[in-house]
Amino acid sequence: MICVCLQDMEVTLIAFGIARDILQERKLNWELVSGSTIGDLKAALHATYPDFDKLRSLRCAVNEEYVSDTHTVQEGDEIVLIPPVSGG
Amino acid sequence: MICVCLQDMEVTLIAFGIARDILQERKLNWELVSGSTIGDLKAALHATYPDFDKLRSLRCAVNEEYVSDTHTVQEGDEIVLIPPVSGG
Amino acid sequence: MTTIQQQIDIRLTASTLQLAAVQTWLGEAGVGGSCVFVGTVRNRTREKAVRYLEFEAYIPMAESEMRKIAEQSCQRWPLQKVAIHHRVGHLEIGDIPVLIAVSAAHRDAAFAACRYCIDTLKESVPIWKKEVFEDGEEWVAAHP
Amino acid sequence: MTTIQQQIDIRLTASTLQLAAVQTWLGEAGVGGSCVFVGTVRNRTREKAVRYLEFEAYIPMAESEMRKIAEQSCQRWPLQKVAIHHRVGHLEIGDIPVLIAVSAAHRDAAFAACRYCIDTLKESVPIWKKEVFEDGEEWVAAHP
Repeated sequence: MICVCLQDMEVTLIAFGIARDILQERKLNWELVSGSTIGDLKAALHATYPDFDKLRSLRCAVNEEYVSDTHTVQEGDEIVLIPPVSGG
Repeated sequence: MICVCLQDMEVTLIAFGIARDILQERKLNWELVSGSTIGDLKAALHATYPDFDKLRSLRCAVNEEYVSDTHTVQEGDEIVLIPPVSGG
Repeated sequence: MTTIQQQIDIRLTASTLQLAAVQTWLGEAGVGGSCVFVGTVRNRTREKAVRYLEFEAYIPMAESEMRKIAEQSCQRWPLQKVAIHHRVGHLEIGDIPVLIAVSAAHRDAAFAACRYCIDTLKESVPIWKKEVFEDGEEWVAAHP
Repeated sequence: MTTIQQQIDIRLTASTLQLAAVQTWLGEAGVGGSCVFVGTVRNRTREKAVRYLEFEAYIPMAESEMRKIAEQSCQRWPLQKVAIHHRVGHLEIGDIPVLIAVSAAHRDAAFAACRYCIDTLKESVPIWKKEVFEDGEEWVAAHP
Protein backbone atom coordinates (compact mmCIF):
# COMPACT_ATOMS: atom_id res chain seq x y z
CA MET A 1 0.00 0.00 0.00
CA ILE A 2 1.26 3.48 -0.81
CA CYS A 3 -0.25 6.12 1.41
CA VAL A 4 0.08 9.54 -0.20
CA CYS A 5 -2.43 11.55 1.79
CA LEU A 6 -1.20 13.82 4.58
CA GLN A 7 -1.76 12.35 8.04
CA ASP A 8 -0.67 13.59 11.40
CA MET A 9 -0.63 10.54 13.69
CA GLU A 10 0.99 7.14 13.54
CA VAL A 11 -0.08 4.02 15.40
CA THR A 12 1.17 0.46 15.37
CA LEU A 13 -1.21 -2.32 14.42
CA ILE A 14 -0.59 -5.79 15.82
CA ALA A 15 -2.54 -8.55 14.15
CA PHE A 16 -3.40 -12.06 15.33
CA GLY A 17 -5.10 -15.05 13.77
CA ILE A 18 -6.78 -14.41 10.45
CA ALA A 19 -6.16 -10.65 10.83
CA ARG A 20 -2.44 -11.38 10.53
CA ASP A 21 -3.09 -13.40 7.37
CA ILE A 22 -5.10 -10.52 5.91
CA LEU A 23 -2.43 -7.89 6.70
CA GLN A 24 0.30 -10.40 5.83
CA GLU A 25 2.19 -8.85 8.72
CA ARG A 26 2.22 -9.29 12.49
CA LYS A 27 3.07 -5.61 13.00
CA LEU A 28 2.28 -2.65 10.75
CA ASN A 29 2.62 1.11 11.16
CA TRP A 30 -0.56 2.95 10.24
CA GLU A 31 -1.27 6.65 9.76
CA LEU A 32 -4.48 8.30 10.89
CA VAL A 33 -5.93 11.81 11.13
CA SER A 34 -5.53 13.13 14.65
CA GLY A 35 -8.70 12.55 16.69
CA SER A 36 -9.62 9.38 14.81
CA THR A 37 -11.61 6.75 16.63
CA ILE A 38 -11.29 2.98 16.55
CA GLY A 39 -14.36 3.04 14.27
CA ASP A 40 -12.47 5.28 11.83
CA LEU A 41 -9.49 2.95 11.90
CA LYS A 42 -11.68 -0.09 11.23
CA ALA A 43 -13.37 1.68 8.30
CA ALA A 44 -9.96 2.46 6.82
CA LEU A 45 -8.80 -1.13 7.31
CA HIS A 46 -11.94 -2.51 5.65
CA ALA A 47 -11.42 -0.11 2.72
CA THR A 48 -7.81 -1.15 2.26
CA TYR A 49 -8.24 -4.86 3.00
CA PRO A 50 -11.70 -5.96 1.81
CA ASP A 51 -11.08 -9.43 3.31
CA PHE A 52 -11.96 -7.91 6.70
CA ASP A 53 -15.57 -7.67 5.38
CA LYS A 54 -15.73 -11.47 5.40
CA LEU A 55 -15.03 -11.80 9.13
CA ARG A 56 -17.72 -12.48 11.69
CA SER A 57 -16.35 -9.58 13.77
CA LEU A 58 -13.27 -7.45 14.35
CA ARG A 59 -12.48 -6.04 17.77
CA CYS A 60 -9.57 -3.88 18.86
CA ALA A 61 -7.58 -3.74 22.08
CA VAL A 62 -5.33 -1.02 23.48
CA ASN A 63 -3.19 -1.64 26.56
CA GLU A 64 -4.49 -5.21 26.78
CA GLU A 65 -8.12 -4.07 27.09
CA TYR A 66 -10.91 -4.19 24.54
CA VAL A 67 -11.85 -0.71 23.29
CA SER A 68 -15.13 0.30 21.64
CA ASP A 69 -15.54 1.88 18.21
CA THR A 70 -15.98 5.31 19.84
CA HIS A 71 -12.61 5.13 21.63
CA THR A 72 -10.24 7.91 20.45
CA VAL A 73 -6.89 6.69 19.18
CA GLN A 74 -3.75 8.35 20.54
CA GLU A 75 -0.45 8.97 18.74
CA GLY A 76 1.85 6.00 19.22
CA ASP A 77 -0.90 3.61 20.38
CA GLU A 78 -0.36 -0.08 19.85
CA ILE A 79 -3.70 -1.27 18.55
CA VAL A 80 -4.23 -5.02 18.57
CA LEU A 81 -6.59 -6.38 15.91
CA ILE A 82 -8.73 -9.16 17.36
CA PRO A 83 -10.66 -11.24 14.84
CA PRO A 84 -13.27 -13.74 16.18
CA VAL A 85 -11.64 -15.63 19.04
CA SER A 86 -11.78 -19.43 19.09
CA GLY A 87 -10.08 -20.56 22.27
CA GLY A 88 -11.33 -23.42 24.37
CA MET B 1 -38.22 -59.83 70.05
CA ILE B 2 -40.50 -62.80 70.69
CA CYS B 3 -43.18 -63.14 68.07
CA VAL B 4 -46.04 -65.27 69.37
CA CYS B 5 -48.75 -64.40 66.89
CA LEU B 6 -49.53 -66.81 64.05
CA GLN B 7 -48.09 -65.70 60.71
CA ASP B 8 -48.00 -67.50 57.45
CA MET B 9 -45.11 -65.95 55.51
CA GLU B 10 -41.47 -65.31 56.25
CA VAL B 11 -39.20 -62.77 54.55
CA THR B 12 -35.61 -61.73 55.13
CA LEU B 13 -34.85 -58.12 55.95
CA ILE B 14 -31.45 -56.74 55.02
CA ALA B 15 -30.57 -53.44 56.60
CA PHE B 16 -28.00 -50.80 55.63
CA GLY B 17 -26.79 -47.57 57.17
CA ILE B 18 -28.80 -46.31 60.09
CA ALA B 19 -31.45 -49.02 59.48
CA ARG B 20 -28.82 -51.58 60.43
CA ASP B 21 -28.07 -49.64 63.62
CA ILE B 22 -31.80 -49.55 64.46
CA LEU B 23 -32.31 -53.31 63.86
CA GLN B 24 -28.91 -54.02 65.41
CA GLU B 25 -28.62 -56.70 62.72
CA ARG B 26 -27.59 -56.75 59.08
CA LYS B 27 -30.03 -59.60 58.37
CA LEU B 28 -33.26 -60.48 60.15
CA ASN B 29 -36.07 -62.95 59.45
CA TRP B 30 -39.49 -61.35 59.66
CA GLU B 31 -42.96 -62.88 59.65
CA LEU B 32 -45.91 -61.31 57.86
CA VAL B 33 -49.53 -62.17 57.07
CA SER B 34 -49.79 -63.52 53.55
CA GLY B 35 -50.74 -60.77 51.09
CA SER B 36 -49.00 -58.04 53.09
CA THR B 37 -47.64 -55.05 51.26
CA ILE B 38 -44.41 -53.12 51.75
CA GLY B 39 -46.57 -50.48 53.47
CA ASP B 40 -47.75 -53.12 55.97
CA LEU B 41 -44.16 -54.22 56.60
CA LYS B 42 -43.03 -50.63 57.18
CA ALA B 43 -45.93 -50.05 59.62
CA ALA B 44 -44.90 -53.17 61.56
CA LEU B 45 -41.25 -52.07 61.59
CA HIS B 46 -42.17 -48.59 62.87
CA ALA B 47 -44.33 -50.17 65.60
CA THR B 48 -41.54 -52.48 66.73
CA TYR B 49 -38.64 -50.05 66.28
CA PRO B 50 -39.87 -46.49 66.99
CA ASP B 51 -36.47 -45.10 65.95
CA PHE B 52 -37.61 -45.53 62.34
CA ASP B 53 -40.02 -42.63 63.02
CA LYS B 54 -37.04 -40.30 63.33
CA LEU B 55 -35.74 -40.96 59.82
CA ARG B 56 -36.25 -38.58 56.93
CA SER B 57 -37.47 -41.53 54.82
CA LEU B 58 -37.42 -45.33 54.55
CA ARG B 59 -37.55 -47.06 51.19
CA CYS B 60 -37.48 -50.76 50.39
CA ALA B 61 -35.94 -52.72 47.54
CA VAL B 62 -36.65 -56.23 46.26
CA ASN B 63 -34.44 -57.87 43.64
CA GLU B 64 -32.23 -54.77 43.56
CA GLU B 65 -35.11 -52.48 42.56
CA TYR B 66 -37.00 -49.93 44.62
CA VAL B 67 -40.58 -51.06 45.38
CA SER B 68 -43.52 -48.84 46.37
CA ASP B 69 -45.62 -49.17 49.53
CA THR B 70 -48.37 -50.90 47.54
CA HIS B 71 -46.04 -53.68 46.33
CA THR B 72 -47.17 -57.10 47.61
CA VAL B 73 -44.55 -59.05 49.52
CA GLN B 74 -43.90 -62.68 48.49
CA GLU B 75 -42.88 -65.58 50.74
CA GLY B 76 -39.10 -65.76 50.91
CA ASP B 77 -38.48 -62.23 49.56
CA GLU B 78 -35.26 -60.52 50.53
CA ILE B 79 -36.37 -57.01 51.38
CA VAL B 80 -33.64 -54.43 51.65
CA LEU B 81 -34.29 -51.51 54.00
CA ILE B 82 -32.97 -48.30 52.49
CA PRO B 83 -32.79 -45.31 54.84
CA PRO B 84 -31.99 -41.86 53.34
CA VAL B 85 -29.05 -42.33 50.99
CA SER B 86 -26.03 -40.02 51.25
CA GLY B 87 -23.63 -41.01 48.52
CA GLY B 88 -21.59 -38.53 46.51
CA MET C 1 -19.94 -48.48 15.94
CA THR C 2 -19.89 -47.56 19.61
CA THR C 3 -22.44 -49.38 21.72
CA ILE C 4 -23.92 -48.07 24.93
CA GLN C 5 -21.81 -50.58 26.92
CA GLN C 6 -18.54 -49.22 25.56
CA GLN C 7 -19.64 -45.70 26.44
CA ILE C 8 -20.36 -46.42 30.08
CA ASP C 9 -17.89 -47.07 32.88
CA ILE C 10 -19.36 -47.83 36.32
CA ARG C 11 -17.13 -48.49 39.32
CA LEU C 12 -17.86 -49.02 42.97
CA THR C 13 -14.49 -49.53 44.56
CA ALA C 14 -12.47 -49.42 47.75
CA SER C 15 -9.49 -48.05 45.79
CA THR C 16 -8.52 -44.40 45.38
CA LEU C 17 -10.38 -42.57 42.60
CA GLN C 18 -8.06 -40.86 40.13
CA LEU C 19 -8.86 -38.05 37.73
CA ALA C 20 -5.86 -39.12 35.65
CA ALA C 21 -7.49 -42.47 34.82
CA VAL C 22 -10.60 -40.68 33.58
CA GLN C 23 -8.48 -38.37 31.42
CA THR C 24 -7.01 -41.30 29.48
CA TRP C 25 -10.41 -42.91 29.07
CA LEU C 26 -12.08 -39.68 27.88
CA GLY C 27 -9.21 -39.06 25.47
CA GLU C 28 -10.12 -42.19 23.53
CA ALA C 29 -13.37 -40.63 22.31
CA GLY C 30 -13.68 -38.11 19.50
CA VAL C 31 -14.91 -35.69 22.14
CA GLY C 32 -15.30 -31.95 22.06
CA GLY C 33 -15.81 -31.30 25.75
CA SER C 34 -16.01 -33.19 29.00
CA CYS C 35 -17.58 -32.13 32.24
CA VAL C 36 -16.23 -33.83 35.34
CA PHE C 37 -17.67 -33.63 38.83
CA VAL C 38 -15.38 -34.50 41.70
CA GLY C 39 -16.67 -34.81 45.22
CA THR C 40 -14.22 -34.22 48.04
CA VAL C 41 -14.58 -35.16 51.68
CA ARG C 42 -15.09 -31.89 53.52
CA ASN C 43 -13.15 -31.22 56.70
CA ARG C 44 -16.02 -29.60 58.55
CA THR C 45 -19.70 -30.32 58.91
CA ARG C 46 -21.68 -27.99 61.09
CA GLU C 47 -18.57 -26.91 62.99
CA LYS C 48 -17.64 -30.45 64.14
CA ALA C 49 -14.28 -31.76 62.97
CA VAL C 50 -14.68 -34.92 60.88
CA ARG C 51 -11.90 -37.43 61.57
CA TYR C 52 -12.78 -39.75 58.70
CA LEU C 53 -15.76 -41.19 56.84
CA GLU C 54 -17.14 -44.65 56.23
CA PHE C 55 -19.08 -45.28 53.03
CA GLU C 56 -21.34 -48.30 52.99
CA ALA C 57 -23.15 -49.50 49.85
CA TYR C 58 -25.74 -52.10 48.94
CA ILE C 59 -23.30 -53.06 46.23
CA PRO C 60 -25.28 -54.90 43.53
CA MET C 61 -28.13 -52.40 43.60
CA ALA C 62 -25.81 -49.39 43.86
CA GLU C 63 -24.00 -50.56 40.73
CA SER C 64 -27.27 -51.19 38.95
CA GLU C 65 -28.65 -47.75 39.91
CA MET C 66 -25.40 -46.07 38.80
CA ARG C 67 -25.65 -47.89 35.47
CA LYS C 68 -29.30 -46.81 35.07
CA ILE C 69 -28.33 -43.18 35.61
CA ALA C 70 -25.60 -43.45 32.98
CA GLU C 71 -27.94 -45.16 30.51
CA GLN C 72 -30.70 -42.60 31.08
CA SER C 73 -28.15 -39.85 30.45
CA CYS C 74 -27.11 -41.44 27.15
CA GLN C 75 -30.76 -41.62 26.10
CA ARG C 76 -31.51 -38.04 27.09
CA TRP C 77 -28.41 -36.27 25.71
CA PRO C 78 -26.09 -36.95 22.77
CA LEU C 79 -23.12 -38.19 24.82
CA GLN C 80 -19.97 -40.01 23.93
CA LYS C 81 -18.92 -41.40 27.30
CA VAL C 82 -20.19 -41.49 30.87
CA ALA C 83 -18.12 -42.66 33.83
CA ILE C 84 -19.58 -42.88 37.33
CA HIS C 85 -17.08 -43.97 39.97
CA HIS C 86 -17.83 -44.16 43.69
CA ARG C 87 -15.69 -45.14 46.66
CA VAL C 88 -16.77 -47.43 49.48
CA GLY C 89 -15.08 -48.05 52.81
CA HIS C 90 -12.83 -45.76 54.80
CA LEU C 91 -12.17 -42.26 53.43
CA GLU C 92 -9.94 -39.55 54.82
CA ILE C 93 -10.41 -35.77 54.52
CA GLY C 94 -9.45 -34.75 50.98
CA ASP C 95 -10.24 -38.15 49.46
CA ILE C 96 -12.59 -38.37 46.50
CA PRO C 97 -15.84 -40.26 47.23
CA VAL C 98 -17.35 -39.68 43.79
CA LEU C 99 -16.12 -38.87 40.32
CA ILE C 100 -18.43 -38.39 37.35
CA ALA C 101 -17.14 -37.73 33.84
CA VAL C 102 -19.31 -37.04 30.83
CA SER C 103 -18.02 -36.32 27.35
CA ALA C 104 -19.95 -35.00 24.39
CA ALA C 105 -19.39 -33.19 21.13
CA HIS C 106 -21.10 -30.15 22.66
CA ARG C 107 -20.60 -28.82 26.16
CA ASP C 108 -24.29 -28.09 26.80
CA ALA C 109 -24.96 -31.82 26.85
CA ALA C 110 -21.83 -32.59 28.89
CA PHE C 111 -22.71 -30.07 31.62
CA ALA C 112 -26.40 -31.00 31.76
CA ALA C 113 -25.76 -34.74 31.90
CA CYS C 114 -22.98 -34.46 34.49
CA ARG C 115 -25.28 -32.41 36.69
CA TYR C 116 -28.09 -34.92 36.19
CA CYS C 117 -25.80 -37.81 37.15
CA ILE C 118 -24.60 -36.34 40.45
CA ASP C 119 -28.08 -35.05 41.42
CA THR C 120 -29.70 -38.42 40.68
CA LEU C 121 -26.90 -40.39 42.32
CA LYS C 122 -27.44 -38.44 45.52
CA GLU C 123 -31.17 -39.24 45.43
CA SER C 124 -31.31 -42.84 44.35
CA VAL C 125 -28.07 -44.79 44.71
CA PRO C 126 -28.03 -46.90 47.89
CA ILE C 127 -24.82 -45.62 49.41
CA TRP C 128 -24.56 -44.30 52.96
CA LYS C 129 -21.95 -42.00 54.45
CA LYS C 130 -21.08 -42.03 58.14
CA GLU C 131 -19.10 -39.14 59.56
CA VAL C 132 -16.83 -40.07 62.42
CA PHE C 133 -16.02 -37.28 64.88
CA GLU C 134 -13.74 -37.19 67.91
CA ASP C 135 -16.74 -37.76 70.16
CA GLY C 136 -19.13 -39.87 68.11
CA GLU C 137 -20.42 -40.66 64.66
CA GLU C 138 -23.43 -39.87 62.50
CA TRP C 139 -25.12 -41.23 59.36
CA VAL C 140 -25.29 -38.21 57.08
CA ALA C 141 -28.78 -36.96 56.08
CA ALA C 142 -30.56 -39.78 57.95
CA HIS C 143 -32.60 -37.41 60.10
CA PRO C 144 -34.63 -34.38 59.01
CA MET D 1 -7.34 -16.33 55.50
CA THR D 2 -7.51 -17.22 51.83
CA THR D 3 -7.09 -14.29 49.47
CA ILE D 4 -8.45 -14.14 45.94
CA GLN D 5 -4.90 -14.58 44.57
CA GLN D 6 -4.40 -17.90 46.36
CA GLN D 7 -7.73 -19.13 45.01
CA ILE D 8 -6.93 -18.45 41.36
CA ASP D 9 -4.54 -20.34 39.10
CA ILE D 10 -4.19 -19.01 35.53
CA ARG D 11 -1.91 -20.75 33.03
CA LEU D 12 -1.29 -20.16 29.36
CA THR D 13 1.28 -22.74 28.41
CA ALA D 14 2.84 -24.74 25.60
CA SER D 15 3.05 -27.79 27.93
CA THR D 16 0.54 -30.63 28.19
CA LEU D 17 -2.43 -29.91 30.45
CA GLN D 18 -2.94 -32.54 33.13
CA LEU D 19 -6.06 -33.30 35.09
CA ALA D 20 -3.89 -34.94 37.74
CA ALA D 21 -2.20 -31.62 38.55
CA VAL D 22 -5.60 -30.01 39.10
CA GLN D 23 -6.68 -32.88 41.36
CA THR D 24 -3.79 -32.23 43.76
CA TRP D 25 -4.43 -28.49 43.73
CA LEU D 26 -8.17 -28.88 44.35
CA GLY D 27 -7.48 -31.37 47.13
CA GLU D 28 -5.77 -28.66 49.16
CA ALA D 29 -9.04 -26.80 49.68
CA GLY D 30 -11.73 -27.72 52.18
CA VAL D 31 -13.98 -28.36 49.18
CA GLY D 32 -17.26 -30.18 48.86
CA GLY D 33 -17.44 -30.46 45.10
CA SER D 34 -15.48 -29.49 42.05
CA CYS D 35 -16.67 -29.10 38.50
CA VAL D 36 -14.01 -29.51 35.84
CA PHE D 37 -14.40 -28.75 32.15
CA VAL D 38 -11.92 -30.38 29.80
CA GLY D 39 -11.80 -29.48 26.15
CA THR D 40 -10.45 -32.06 23.75
CA VAL D 41 -9.28 -31.58 20.18
CA ARG D 42 -11.91 -33.21 18.00
CA ASN D 43 -10.85 -35.44 15.15
CA ARG D 44 -13.52 -34.22 12.74
CA THR D 45 -14.89 -30.83 11.82
CA ARG D 46 -17.56 -30.73 9.15
CA GLU D 47 -16.39 -34.07 7.69
CA LYS D 48 -12.80 -32.95 7.05
CA ALA D 49 -10.05 -34.82 8.90
CA VAL D 50 -8.04 -32.50 11.15
CA ARG D 51 -4.33 -33.37 11.15
CA TYR D 52 -3.40 -31.07 13.99
CA LEU D 53 -4.20 -27.64 15.44
CA GLU D 54 -2.24 -24.49 16.09
CA PHE D 55 -3.33 -22.24 18.94
CA GLU D 56 -2.14 -18.65 18.87
CA ALA D 57 -2.70 -16.21 21.73
CA TYR D 58 -2.16 -12.54 22.41
CA ILE D 59 -0.48 -13.71 25.55
CA PRO D 60 -0.52 -10.80 28.04
CA MET D 61 -4.14 -9.92 27.26
CA ALA D 62 -5.25 -13.56 27.16
CA GLU D 63 -3.80 -14.08 30.65
CA SER D 64 -5.40 -10.89 31.89
CA GLU D 65 -8.82 -11.83 30.41
CA MET D 66 -8.56 -15.32 31.93
CA ARG D 67 -7.76 -13.78 35.30
CA LYS D 68 -10.73 -11.39 34.99
CA ILE D 69 -13.06 -14.32 34.33
CA ALA D 70 -11.76 -16.15 37.40
CA GLU D 71 -12.06 -13.04 39.58
CA GLN D 72 -15.59 -12.33 38.33
CA SER D 73 -16.53 -15.92 39.15
CA CYS D 74 -15.20 -15.55 42.69
CA GLN D 75 -17.24 -12.38 43.13
CA ARG D 76 -20.42 -13.90 41.74
CA TRP D 77 -20.36 -17.32 43.45
CA PRO D 78 -19.02 -18.58 46.80
CA LEU D 79 -16.02 -20.46 45.39
CA GLN D 80 -12.94 -21.91 46.95
CA LYS D 81 -10.67 -22.26 43.92
CA VAL D 82 -10.71 -21.48 40.22
CA ALA D 83 -8.12 -22.76 37.76
CA ILE D 84 -8.17 -21.77 34.09
CA HIS D 85 -5.44 -23.42 32.01
CA HIS D 86 -5.08 -23.03 28.24
CA ARG D 87 -2.60 -24.47 25.78
CA VAL D 88 -0.88 -22.56 23.01
CA GLY D 89 1.12 -23.86 20.06
CA HIS D 90 0.83 -27.21 18.31
CA LEU D 91 -1.88 -29.64 19.49
CA GLU D 92 -2.63 -33.13 18.27
CA ILE D 93 -6.00 -34.88 18.17
CA GLY D 94 -6.89 -35.93 21.73
CA ASP D 95 -4.80 -33.20 23.36
CA ILE D 96 -6.42 -30.87 25.88
CA PRO D 97 -6.57 -27.23 24.78
CA VAL D 98 -8.45 -26.01 27.84
CA LEU D 99 -9.01 -27.14 31.40
CA ILE D 100 -11.17 -25.28 33.89
CA ALA D 101 -11.59 -26.40 37.48
CA VAL D 102 -13.86 -24.75 40.02
CA SER D 103 -14.30 -25.91 43.59
CA ALA D 104 -16.95 -24.84 46.05
CA ALA D 105 -18.66 -26.05 49.19
CA HIS D 106 -21.83 -26.55 47.14
CA ARG D 107 -22.06 -28.03 43.67
CA ASP D 108 -24.58 -25.47 42.35
CA ALA D 109 -21.91 -22.80 42.53
CA ALA D 110 -19.21 -25.08 41.12
CA PHE D 111 -21.29 -26.05 38.06
CA ALA D 112 -22.55 -22.52 37.39
CA ALA D 113 -19.13 -20.92 37.69
CA CYS D 114 -17.39 -23.57 35.59
CA ARG D 115 -19.97 -23.07 32.86
CA TYR D 116 -19.56 -19.28 33.09
CA CYS D 117 -15.78 -19.59 32.79
CA ILE D 118 -15.76 -21.70 29.63
CA ASP D 119 -18.57 -19.70 27.98
CA THR D 120 -16.87 -16.39 28.71
CA LEU D 121 -13.43 -17.68 27.75
CA LYS D 122 -14.78 -18.65 24.34
CA GLU D 123 -16.23 -15.15 23.87
CA SER D 124 -13.56 -12.86 25.21
CA VAL D 125 -10.10 -14.41 25.57
CA PRO D 126 -7.85 -13.53 22.61
CA ILE D 127 -6.84 -17.04 21.56
CA TRP D 128 -7.19 -18.33 18.02
CA LYS D 129 -7.36 -21.92 16.81
CA LYS D 130 -6.27 -22.95 13.32
CA GLU D 131 -7.28 -26.36 12.05
CA VAL D 132 -4.79 -27.94 9.69
CA PHE D 133 -6.21 -30.44 7.17
CA GLU D 134 -4.50 -32.61 4.59
CA ASP D 135 -5.34 -30.05 1.92
CA GLY D 136 -5.30 -26.70 3.70
CA GLU D 137 -5.95 -24.89 6.92
CA GLU D 138 -8.62 -22.70 8.47
CA TRP D 139 -8.96 -20.24 11.37
CA VAL D 140 -11.90 -21.62 13.35
CA ALA D 141 -15.02 -19.41 13.64
CA ALA D 142 -13.41 -16.52 11.73
CA HIS D 143 -16.12 -16.42 9.06
CA PRO D 144 -19.91 -16.42 9.57
